[in-house]
Amino acid sequence: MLGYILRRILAVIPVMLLVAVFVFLLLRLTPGDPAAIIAGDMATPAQLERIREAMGLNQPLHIQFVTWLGQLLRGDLGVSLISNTPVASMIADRIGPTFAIAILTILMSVAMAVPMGVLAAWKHRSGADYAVMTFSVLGFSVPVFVIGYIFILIFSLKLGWFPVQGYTPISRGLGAFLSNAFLPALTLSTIYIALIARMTRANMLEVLGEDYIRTARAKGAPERTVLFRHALKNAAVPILTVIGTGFALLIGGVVVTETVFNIPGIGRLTVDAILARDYPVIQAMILLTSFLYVLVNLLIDLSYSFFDPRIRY
Amino acid sequence: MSPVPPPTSAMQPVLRALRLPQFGWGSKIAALVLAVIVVLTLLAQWIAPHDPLAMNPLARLKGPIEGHPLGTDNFGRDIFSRVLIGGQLSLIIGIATAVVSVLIGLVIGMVAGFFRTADAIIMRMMDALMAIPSILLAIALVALNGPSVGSVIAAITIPEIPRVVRLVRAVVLAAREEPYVEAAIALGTSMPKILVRHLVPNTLAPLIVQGTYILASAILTEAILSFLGAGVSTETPTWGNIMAEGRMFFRIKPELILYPGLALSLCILSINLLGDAARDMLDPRLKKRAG
Amino acid sequence: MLFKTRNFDGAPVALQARNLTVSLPETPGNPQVLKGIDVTIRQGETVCLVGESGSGKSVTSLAIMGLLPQALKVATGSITLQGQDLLPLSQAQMRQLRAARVAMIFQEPMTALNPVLRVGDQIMEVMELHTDLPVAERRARARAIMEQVHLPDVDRIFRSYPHQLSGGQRQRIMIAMALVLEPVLLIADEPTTALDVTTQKQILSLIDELQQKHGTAVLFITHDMGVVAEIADTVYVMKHGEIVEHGPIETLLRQPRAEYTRKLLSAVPSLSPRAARAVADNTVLRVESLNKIYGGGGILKKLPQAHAAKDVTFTLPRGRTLGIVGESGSGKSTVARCIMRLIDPTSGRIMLDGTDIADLSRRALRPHRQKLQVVFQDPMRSLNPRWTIAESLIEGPLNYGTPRREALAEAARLMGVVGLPQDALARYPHQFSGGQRQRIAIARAVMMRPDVLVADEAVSALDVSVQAQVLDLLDQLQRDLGIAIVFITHDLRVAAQICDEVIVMQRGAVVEHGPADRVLSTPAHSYTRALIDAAPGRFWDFHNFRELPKVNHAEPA
Amino acid sequence: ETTVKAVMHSGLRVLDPVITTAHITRNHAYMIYDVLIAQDSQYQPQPQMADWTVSDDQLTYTFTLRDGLTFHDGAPVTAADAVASLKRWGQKDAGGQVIMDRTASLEATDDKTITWTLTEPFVPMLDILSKQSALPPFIMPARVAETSADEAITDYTGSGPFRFVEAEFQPGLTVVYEKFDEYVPRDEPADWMAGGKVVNVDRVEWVNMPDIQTAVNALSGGEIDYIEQMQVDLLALLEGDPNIVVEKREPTGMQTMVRMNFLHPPFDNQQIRQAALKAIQQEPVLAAMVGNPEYYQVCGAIMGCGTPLGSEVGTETLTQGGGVDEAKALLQEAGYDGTPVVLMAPTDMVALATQPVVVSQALREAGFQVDLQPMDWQTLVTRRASQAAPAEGGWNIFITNWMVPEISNPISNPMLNGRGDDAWFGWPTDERVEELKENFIDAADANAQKAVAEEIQAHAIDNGLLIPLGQYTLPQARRAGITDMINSPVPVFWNLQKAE
Ligand SMILES: Nc1ncnc2c1ncn2[C@@H]1O[C@H](COP(=O)(O)OP(=O)(O)OP(=O)(O)O)[C@@H](O)[C@H]1O
Ligand SMILES: Nc1ncnc2c1ncn2[C@@H]1O[C@H](COP(=O)(O)OP(=O)(O)OP(=O)(O)O)[C@@H](O)[C@H]1O
Ligand SMILES: [Mg+2]
Ligand SMILES: [Mg+2]
Repeated sequence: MLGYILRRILAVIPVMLLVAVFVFLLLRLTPGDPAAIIAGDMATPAQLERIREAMGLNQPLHIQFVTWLGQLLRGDLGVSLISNTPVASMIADRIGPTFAIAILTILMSVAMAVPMGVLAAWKHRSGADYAVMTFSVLGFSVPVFVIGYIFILIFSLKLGWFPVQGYTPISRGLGAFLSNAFLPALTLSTIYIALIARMTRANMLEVLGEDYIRTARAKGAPERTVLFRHALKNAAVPILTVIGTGFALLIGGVVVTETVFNIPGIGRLTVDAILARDYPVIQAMILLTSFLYVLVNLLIDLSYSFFDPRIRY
Repeated sequence: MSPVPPPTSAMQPVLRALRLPQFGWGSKIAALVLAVIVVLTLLAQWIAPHDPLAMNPLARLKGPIEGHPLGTDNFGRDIFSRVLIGGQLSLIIGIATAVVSVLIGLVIGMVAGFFRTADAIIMRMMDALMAIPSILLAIALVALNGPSVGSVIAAITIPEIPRVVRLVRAVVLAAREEPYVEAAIALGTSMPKILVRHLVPNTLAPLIVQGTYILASAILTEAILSFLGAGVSTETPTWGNIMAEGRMFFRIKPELILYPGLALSLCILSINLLGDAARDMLDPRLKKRAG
Repeated sequence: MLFKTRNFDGAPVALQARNLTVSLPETPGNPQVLKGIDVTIRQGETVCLVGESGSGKSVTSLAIMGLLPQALKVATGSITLQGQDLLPLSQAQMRQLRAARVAMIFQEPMTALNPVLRVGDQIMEVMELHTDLPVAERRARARAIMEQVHLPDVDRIFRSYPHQLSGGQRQRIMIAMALVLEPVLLIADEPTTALDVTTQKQILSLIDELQQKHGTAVLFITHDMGVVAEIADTVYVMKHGEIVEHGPIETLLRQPRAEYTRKLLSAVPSLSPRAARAVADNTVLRVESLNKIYGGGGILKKLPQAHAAKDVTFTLPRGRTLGIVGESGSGKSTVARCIMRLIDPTSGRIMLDGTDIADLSRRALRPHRQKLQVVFQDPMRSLNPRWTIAESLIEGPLNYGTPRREALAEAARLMGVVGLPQDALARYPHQFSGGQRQRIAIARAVMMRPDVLVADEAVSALDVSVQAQVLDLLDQLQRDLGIAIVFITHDLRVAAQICDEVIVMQRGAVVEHGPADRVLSTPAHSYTRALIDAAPGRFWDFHNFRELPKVNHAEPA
Repeated sequence: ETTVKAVMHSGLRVLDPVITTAHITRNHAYMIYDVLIAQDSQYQPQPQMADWTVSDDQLTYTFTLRDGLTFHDGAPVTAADAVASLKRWGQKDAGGQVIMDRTASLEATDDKTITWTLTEPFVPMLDILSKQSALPPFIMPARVAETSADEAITDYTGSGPFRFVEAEFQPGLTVVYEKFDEYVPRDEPADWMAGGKVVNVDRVEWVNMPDIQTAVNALSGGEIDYIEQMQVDLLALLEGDPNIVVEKREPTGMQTMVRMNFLHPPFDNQQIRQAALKAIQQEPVLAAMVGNPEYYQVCGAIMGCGTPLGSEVGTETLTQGGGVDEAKALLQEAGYDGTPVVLMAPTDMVALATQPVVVSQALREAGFQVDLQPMDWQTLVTRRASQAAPAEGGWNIFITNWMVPEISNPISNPMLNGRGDDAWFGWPTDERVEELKENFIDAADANAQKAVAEEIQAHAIDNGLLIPLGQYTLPQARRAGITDMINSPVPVFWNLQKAE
């Protein structure tokens, strides 16, 4: 097991390196120039050129890449070209909200989606099944920002249950945190619920057709036991997998919900950085999110053996 | 001799999957809705009462009035016409993304699945590509090429490719162990021929399902790109950029989001439902299963 | 004592099904799967239900358990358990009954246990569901029953997951689970089909032992007449959802009344080997010290190795059949796949018509492929489901340059040879039965005019009657075309029927090699003897409805 | 403790007011820095940190720092600090460069005195030193002002009425200011940037909300106190809410305008530039952009309407329409061959997203082939610096906005630079406009200046140096509990009161 973890972690290195090369090239080949935004509207081309020089943007690409990689390996994410702030501190300031909301989203989604998927599979081709499926397809069909607006309209403006925007860290109390975080998490959940419910249903359907389910029924087990003790645990691995791969989806959604709900998270930071060509920030952010993705999926892979004893490393 | 068993195999799945009578009523409605949307958008040029670009900023954000059944947008353009025509580009983006990513993914996936040497390298690259959050990648790619239709399609396609590759590779890896493939090897069939004639058809069924999801999510992603300011120009309306542009007026003129949103959701809902139906259909285990 | 001759006329009835009809209400035409069957099982009796695949054996058992698939419904009739009518019971009431009074074990021990729960917990769960026993008591009982089914090292196995146990052990767990509450009736649906003969023998005697001990009534479903001969008190023969005949075992085997029963019995291959045919002089295939080691390698971690074939050597002359027998995992398929070069042997030589093909590259191999063809076990999966039969048949010849027209003509001719109608060519695999598909697969191999045909468990998935047809076909082809056959099977009856020579494999090594009649009648190796001993019903000549005239191999001492 | 939460028009990212002309950075600088002299609501220079005297020959300016000026780190503000700051500023600001060109010496003669000697008299000297845009000369500690003018500063010590709370700064998102207790305001009442900067709140937080709707929702919900720029269309949402006040802040507002590229066809041809100008009408552009006519003004003056120098000469078609036929004729005459016009359209800036769409439609109607290329603002600012042909990564047209004070004077108006490659993007070579600007500088008095300005207007319109698209103000919205806000072009947070 330890050996396996080690090997998996080692395998992360080439993937991350590829991501790094990829991101670097992608950005440096992009038109757009951080010098221009720094210089502002009144700058002349000559001034621009001087700023580019000062920022090292005129050096050959491979030199820039090696320099950046070297810094990275020393744990230095660089300094924002635009605001001159260390990237690490920018991320540190803003990762909390994103993280908290992402976790809340996953918790809420799993809590809702798994029972839904189980129900749909159990009552295959029944009204409940169609209802769950329609809901989960709907979750995939409406843009996140529309869902967000609708929730704000209903829950904040009409009913006044939640503030329309903003973020309160969990350190100021769970209630305060939830009052801000609930709606964004709910918004993000819709697509995640759709994904997990669908996956749960598909796998439960499959598992429910297995011989050991027939065995469980032959033992006289009530349906609840059959579904949750016998079937769900067997269906867990692909469900976990989809939670892992859905993580990418979550990041995409976060970018949008952070805009709609004005949450000071890293999603918006990244989009802003891309639009401003703030290379160090973009590079760090994409590397970080990619690394998180890889890490989450690694953890999920490792958790498989908890659910399925056949999987040993 | 037992009676001829029901046709549970995945043979000719494509043709059979597309034969509607085998779908449930949900899928029939979905197919109908989709057909209506497609026909309407195809005929948009003739149905639309106005040029979708003809503007009159002095009569902007009007409710349903004479000649503008759904009212006008913030440039005073006819919302109805824009939604109709917007469907064209949305569908084109969806279809192009689905087709291109499936084709490219198919080729790469086949190579990865069949040639052990290439597999490791290709899959590491795919892993890397997958690890980059697709929406960020798409925004960056659009920023790279400017938000033309082509670059939006490319930006949505590239993150989808690794998913298709994984799928195809998995199917190929499974299928190449099938006895009929081994039989073909024994019959002296060459590798490329086995690939094309025995393995590719196996991937079709899952790819059709995957394709519908890509189609649907591409239309959505385009909308989100527009929302984040990296979409197609408002001069070429899409459901996505109509909504993105209208979002500022969500509370004073919700129609701007409502109608394109409705069209988009109905369309994606139908495509997804058809995709799910296809999945259920094409999965022999689900058909055999009972109880 | 050949058969059980106990009389149960006086025993109380455990289960009775009367005029039981099960239909498919949602299918057009409302077809009936069971057509008014009557079955009576008495306390302590073993009733065997036999019949070809699809005749309704499993549906009968599921109807009794109240576990019919949704598509199926009991239309008429009654099922009573110790006088209690089961059909009107609610689901909850049925649940109370299951495992407590009617228990069931299934064919596939590999899949019938929940892979993610410890087997001890799975046994305890039965008690948890049906009794109020405290945990400690439940655990004690579970251990006790595990000992009764002769599981070794109960402590360890109690905590094991199913995948950590062998097939036989898993089936014992299933039996333990079924019997822990001492049910009135035990239904066993082909509980030993997936097991090796030696394991099968142990399980059969275990069921017998427990039945004696607890007085359980047993409904035993099988299509293996040998097993029936070993264990049955009473036999019911089913065909197309009807009981065509039933009676005490001995009566049924000696004087079958129904035509169908006679047919079923005559199709059971005899265990007495046929005489070897004249030795032809020219060798087509010669295998020398073939070794295959799976696994190993791995960049960061040594992968476990499996030495699946150890120094296998044999020769095969033209027109003869070589049998490879052995238990599951003994390396039979490995040898076959090496010969076919579907996998690369680790070392050794494979001389095909004088050429060593063991190390040839893919390209260099191609001209030789033609001479070497294969038929696999699973007839469904060995034909591309998307191709018409014609396409599948002519694929090979087209590869070697035969014009399409000629290939089609040859395919049409072969359809006649394998006994299928001409129009079969235009159809797809799923439109045929298993036996027909296997004949198509054979025809496809024969299209190539091979010198050697490798048949890996080619008849194992088929019903006895169909099996007989396919074996006949192979025999006929061999006579007509002089093909040499490597025939892989775990069924000694089948091997006895068609092999000239037999090699017996155990854990990758050849333990015995010789003419079939010698190996099967006077086995030299203890492993071979054990195999033969374990073959169920080996005392009976089903074909002629009588005991075998003499047991023509030496009894082990 | 009172905190004002304000949603500003954009996120603060760059903290150095010399390196960028971004308004948000300037606004930030007014919070934490002070200026020597400042403009009042009559556009007149007034003492702020310093009083001044001018020698009779108009060559020597002497500034004397008032008492009690301290930097946030406790050090007193000295004349040396001011000199260093002015020198750094002088390298960057267009007006500053003009002054520096005429500077004989600039030095601290003692701790409190700055002596600035010119080589020739320069009338706009004090106007430029007191101006609000684009780069006002903020006073920083000398050690900070020593930083090269091309490099961003990293020490944010000022002497203004607020302190920058660096620990709570989140670039692009939130900026926090605390009242600087040691700040000594002037005694005069506050008047725009002049007068006493009395701070009545403890803390000011600027938050950036990328979605204006969110901001409106938050204002309604009382989660924020102030929105600097309201989307006019959304005012409807605040109507009838007694807790909210909507008002125009600056009387002059912003100008939006078209810039063409003089280097490449078709706009290297004056007639075609004229055709474009004639093709466009301001009202639809403004209507699409702002909506409610109360908040926009059709205005042909390149130096802004309502400013001393504003003149609308030559812009009837822009303001009243009817130029399309003329435009068609001009195109015909010029032999326009259908070369597509590359119009860069930023999609991610609300204030710049609509104009290109309307303009391109108008140009098409006059017979232009328009290639409207959507892009994000960053791509635009990069691409507009490219002198390449439009087909090779260059451009023909883009549109941008200015604050009227920034362009209200021919010297500071970047559109009026005709020095070819050294001119602003578009690179017109226009000797005539340079000549006119000289005349302007040399003009004896305000009337003479006005006359020259009118000539400049006529010439600039004729040559197509820019196409003004009109003026607009985006109103601000605040909770009614916020009172006594100074109604200046730069939103400032001194003087205001917050009722609890
Ligand atoms: N879920 C179902 N839906 C429809 N038909 C079914 C279903 N299950 C079984 N049948 C039909 O019922 C008949 C009897 O099937 P059953 O499984 O009882 O056969 P069997 O005798 O057990 O065969 P085998 O030896 O292959 O196990 C078959 O014709 C089969 O097609
Ligand atoms: N691809 C493989 N990789 C590793 N080990 C394998 C592989 N295939 C087979 N083995 C191992 O090789 C041994 C022989 O397997 P083989 O399939 O030849 O047995 P068999 O005699 O055909 O068994 P059966 O009767 O079950 O078909 C077994 O222990 C098996 O686990
Ligand atoms: Mg059965
Ligand atoms: Mg095998």
